[in-house]
Amino acid sequence: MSLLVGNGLTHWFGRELALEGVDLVIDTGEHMAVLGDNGAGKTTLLRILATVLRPTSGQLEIAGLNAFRERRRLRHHVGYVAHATGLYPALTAAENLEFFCDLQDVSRTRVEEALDAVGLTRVARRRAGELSRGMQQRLSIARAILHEPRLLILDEPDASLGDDAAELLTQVMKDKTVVLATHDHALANRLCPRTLVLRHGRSHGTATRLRVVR
Amino acid sequence: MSLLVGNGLTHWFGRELALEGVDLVIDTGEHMAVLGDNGAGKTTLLRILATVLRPTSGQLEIAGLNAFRERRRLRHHVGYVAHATGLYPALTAAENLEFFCDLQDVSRTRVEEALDAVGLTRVARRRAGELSRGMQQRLSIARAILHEPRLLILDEPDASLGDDAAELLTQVMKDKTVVLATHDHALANRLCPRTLVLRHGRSHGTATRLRVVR
Amino acid sequence: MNRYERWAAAAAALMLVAGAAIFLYAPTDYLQGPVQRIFYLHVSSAIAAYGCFAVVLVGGIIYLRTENVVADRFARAGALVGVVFTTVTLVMGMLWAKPIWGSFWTWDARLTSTLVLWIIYAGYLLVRRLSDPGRQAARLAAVVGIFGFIDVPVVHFSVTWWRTQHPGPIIVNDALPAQMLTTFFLTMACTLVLAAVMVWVRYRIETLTDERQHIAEAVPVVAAREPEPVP
Amino acid sequence: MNPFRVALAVARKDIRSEWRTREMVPALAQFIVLALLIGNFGFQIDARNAPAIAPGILWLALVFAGLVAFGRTFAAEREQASLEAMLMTPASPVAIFAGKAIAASLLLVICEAVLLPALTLFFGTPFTGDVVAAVLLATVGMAALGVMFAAIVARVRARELLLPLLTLPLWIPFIIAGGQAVQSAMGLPGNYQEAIGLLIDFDILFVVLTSLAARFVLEE
Amino acid sequence: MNPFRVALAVARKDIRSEWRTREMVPALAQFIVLALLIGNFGFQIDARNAPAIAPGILWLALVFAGLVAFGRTFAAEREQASLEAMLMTPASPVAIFAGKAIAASLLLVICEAVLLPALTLFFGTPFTGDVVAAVLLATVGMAALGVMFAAIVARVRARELLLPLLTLPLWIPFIIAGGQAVQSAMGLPGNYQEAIGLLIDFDILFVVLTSLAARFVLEE
Ligand code: HEM
Ligand SMILES: Nc1ncnc2c1ncn2[C@@H]1O[C@H](COP(=O)(O)OP(=O)(O)OP(=O)(O)O)[C@@H](O)[C@H]1O
Ligand SMILES: Nc1ncnc2c1ncn2[C@@H]1O[C@H](COP(=O)(O)OP(=O)(O)OP(=O)(O)O)[C@@H](O)[C@H]1O
Ligand SMILES: [Mg+2]
Ligand SMILES: [Mg+2]
Repeated sequence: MSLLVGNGLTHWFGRELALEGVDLVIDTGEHMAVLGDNGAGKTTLLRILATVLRPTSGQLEIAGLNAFRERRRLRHHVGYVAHATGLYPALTAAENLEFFCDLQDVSRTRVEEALDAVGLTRVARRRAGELSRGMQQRLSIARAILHEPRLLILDEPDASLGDDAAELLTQVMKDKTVVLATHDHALANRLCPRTLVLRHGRSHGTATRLRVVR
Repeated sequence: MSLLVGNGLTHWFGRELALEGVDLVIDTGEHMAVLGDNGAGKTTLLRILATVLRPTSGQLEIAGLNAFRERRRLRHHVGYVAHATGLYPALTAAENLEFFCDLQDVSRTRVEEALDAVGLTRVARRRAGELSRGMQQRLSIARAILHEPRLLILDEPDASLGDDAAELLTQVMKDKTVVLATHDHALANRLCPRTLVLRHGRSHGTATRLRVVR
Repeated sequence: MNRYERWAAAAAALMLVAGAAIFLYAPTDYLQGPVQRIFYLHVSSAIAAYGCFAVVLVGGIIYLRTENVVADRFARAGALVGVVFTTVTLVMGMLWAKPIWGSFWTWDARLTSTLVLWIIYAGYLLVRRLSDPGRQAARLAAVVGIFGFIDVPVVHFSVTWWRTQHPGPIIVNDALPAQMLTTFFLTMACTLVLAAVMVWVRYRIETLTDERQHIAEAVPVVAAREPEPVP
Repeated sequence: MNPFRVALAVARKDIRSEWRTREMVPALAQFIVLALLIGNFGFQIDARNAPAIAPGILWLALVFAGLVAFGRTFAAEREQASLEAMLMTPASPVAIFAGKAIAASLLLVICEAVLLPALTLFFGTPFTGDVVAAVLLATVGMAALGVMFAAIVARVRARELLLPLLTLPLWIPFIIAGGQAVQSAMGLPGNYQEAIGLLIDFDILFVVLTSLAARFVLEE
Repeated sequence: MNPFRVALAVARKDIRSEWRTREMVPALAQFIVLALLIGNFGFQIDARNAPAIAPGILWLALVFAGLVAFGRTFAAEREQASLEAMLMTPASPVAIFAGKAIAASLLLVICEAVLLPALTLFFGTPFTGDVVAAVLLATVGMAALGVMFAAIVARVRARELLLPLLTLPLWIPFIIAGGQAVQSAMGLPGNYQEAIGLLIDFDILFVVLTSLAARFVLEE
């Protein structure tokens, strides 16, 4: 069964065409990597899939819901790791997660589990603003999985992550449907059976096969 | 001849010991990679070497000058790529570089060369704020090499860079003394004959050999 | 008792002596009555505050030239103690103003400039609190402290430069009876000792805080020279 | 999904951040004192005209302190890109909004707790329950509006500039009605009851309107 | 290393950024008009007392506009982390400083170009060369101080709040002397020459002092 169906996703930034008619279908439990050069449109696509950005045109359905009209209902099911971490620097790592537990309406016991999953248990009581770049990235991943979303959108989650990036991500992605953008081909191959290659905003590679599948 | 000699570099962030007595000697023309887990102290060390941050204690000599007292004179010789790109979003890529040409007192003809070196010629007239994360990283690298510094400090320069990261960096690092922090061991091995491993702020690996050398 | 506590006790005892002189020795003013006794502490603490801010100024200049943390710690201590004494002057003045002028406050040059003085150095303390401890905080604060000192002469000369409701200089004009003058100089000496002791104790506290935060005196660029606690 | 829990969590987070960094409260308090000072320089005040001028200064100080406090509340979220993260959760925008408004108005109330006694001290104007009631009533509506516009301008560049521009026109009713109420509470002629009634009406109007608008402001 | 070239480059960059985004100018101008409006509401103004109150409003508006304009100038650099990049170059801090001061005071001058005619329009006060000269002279010193403290608070948390706190006390001389000059230029009794002389003295004093301090403020 397909969890996510995107259709002709196109986005213009002013006169700049960032994404041009991308179609994609992602099945439940599938892991898909998005590859492409700098400026190919990966972030733009992922922001659309995470319902943070509305495309200029195109349709998107997630879990059978219209992703633009029923955004609020979808948000229980979507986790998103963006380029910017979006943490509160004055709060400790644990307090950051506790706050998002409240907003997500999940039990605070999830905090410890999430911290453990990303290997930050040791610095749980340190302020987020004082963590190193890689630690902040981990915390941002922890926040995205707090509510155990069915769909996980990861935009370069490996950025600044240490040697254990692959194991950490494998663990995090287990049992979830994942769209992952990265520049690390080895990592993409290891984590994702399927790959979408973007070039100048158009989909290539598996994506061409996708058109037929749809 | 050694270009950079650091001695007992130690930095405390409040009560957090980020760097503890790191000694290092880097010869002219040498390329050294700094590796380590998240929070190992790589960024802290590199900021000190770039004379952006003054350590709590320790000495640092670059090109025979005291790096703390004669910072201004040194800055002709040091280029630094930080975690944050520090670009002006409202200016175009070319304008950003032109501005730094003026501050560095180098000819504006360097702009085109630098843009070309990082593969941004095509987007030279686009605003920096509208570039993708990888493009901004490239622009930040271009700025660091504008004045052809003898010493180049690169903090995860490969972050978000596309497939051509290795070639690009090889090109950029040619004929320069380089300290490069990264999480990509393969890249480090390919670019740098020597490696310094940090663990909890202390140097391991080659660094231990360094103590003897000094 | 360690030596800090001994000094503090001695300073407190001196203040009691001054208090005794103020209430027992000094004559009652025949126009204003007993409320005039506020005068002694009011003026002494203003002068003590000037002294503290001079420490901030000198400490700041030395710090900018040598990066010597000792100077910076004295500056910090001076700012805090100076704000305390400025507060005393303000409060005493307001308590005095109510019966004499009929209101706690008027906006004349002396009062306003004193309030501004308080604000400037409170701002100095805020800069310290709101920046990460270390060299940068010390440098920024030193600049604030140096610029802030401009207000000290303004406060002092405000009564001669502008027409104020606040009385003008009476001590230098020899307008006081001898007993009052003696009491005043005694109070001033005791207050200055108290201020010096407070700066010194505070300096110790700042040193301990710095040690906890690993702001070492390890690498002074030039050999340390300590500023006087009170010039 | 309990909106009260969300609002509380948001307010608690803001207050905790403030408590940790102690950025706003001490500075805001002193900022108020400073506003008093400039007010004084601009307009020669004496015991005679104090009740006429003091309310003006009160409102000027409150308006500028409020602009800073409300501006900061969303600007901080925006700088950290945490606004996007917060909106990615299923929490209701109205609840998020209410939480931020509660935290910001708490700050403003603290300002008032400094400002009102300071006015009494410096200008000799009375400090009565009537004055306090008028100021607090005005705070409610001003907070609702201020936080809404702060949310709008946080998405825009140059928020420091746009915020006063958008907020002040809609604060004017509160400034006028509040000013009247305070003036009459301070002994000038004027109908206190009527002004307070107006304030309450405006409060209800703008709290309802901003709650309705919250959903549209805090999206995408 | 030519410091003039650096100062010019910095000023040009700031002005160009402003021109591109048009963040500050229109908003600042309208902000000024709004300040006039509030001033109007706070204090019943008529033809009789206009020359006494108009200068107060002029300075209040200028002070707040200045705080915003100067605050923004380094805050933007800080947010973008470009301050660090700029300080990594061998360019002299004094030159960087001067460049930022030039760009920021240009903004303030634009404000004044709106504010002065507006005052004439609303309050009927005269709009003469004397008034303009006084205001411009005050701008110089205020810009030097404002940019210096903006650089200081950019390194500190809660900069929006600390900036007025630090800057206003040292702006007071300009407010007083400028206020006197404007009042006497508008026909109230007062010695215009003397006030202008004071302004020039203060300008020289603070421009020299801030140039000396620039090196310490823009480091690390
Ligand atoms: C809040 C109100 C007041 C403030 C802030 C204030 C401030 C000061 C300051 C700072 C000084 C020290 C000046 C110097 O030596 O440089 C001073 C001195 C003095 N004050 Fe006040 N004052 C206040 C109210 C009063 C009142 C109500 C009186 C009595 C009518 C008064 C009488 C004096 C006298 C006699 C001196 C000594 C003048 C001299 O000989 O130097 N003050 N005041
Ligand atoms: N401003 C700060 N305040 C307090 N602690 C800090 C600060 N910056 C860094 N640290 C701490 O210093 C240590 C070293 O951090 P640093 O950024 O140097 O690590 P890093 O090796 O660069 O890590 P990463 O690979 O994640 O970038 C970490 O424990 C971090 O939490
Ligand atoms: N806010 C914006 N305004 C204008 N153009 C934009 C904006 N954001 C992105 N773009 C443009 O859209 C294109 C796609 O950008 P996007 O960020 O999606 O690339 P990306 O594949 O994520 O690149 P990277 O690997 O560098 O992160 C780029 O050409 C970029 O310049
Ligand atoms: Mg991207
Ligand atoms: Mg790092």
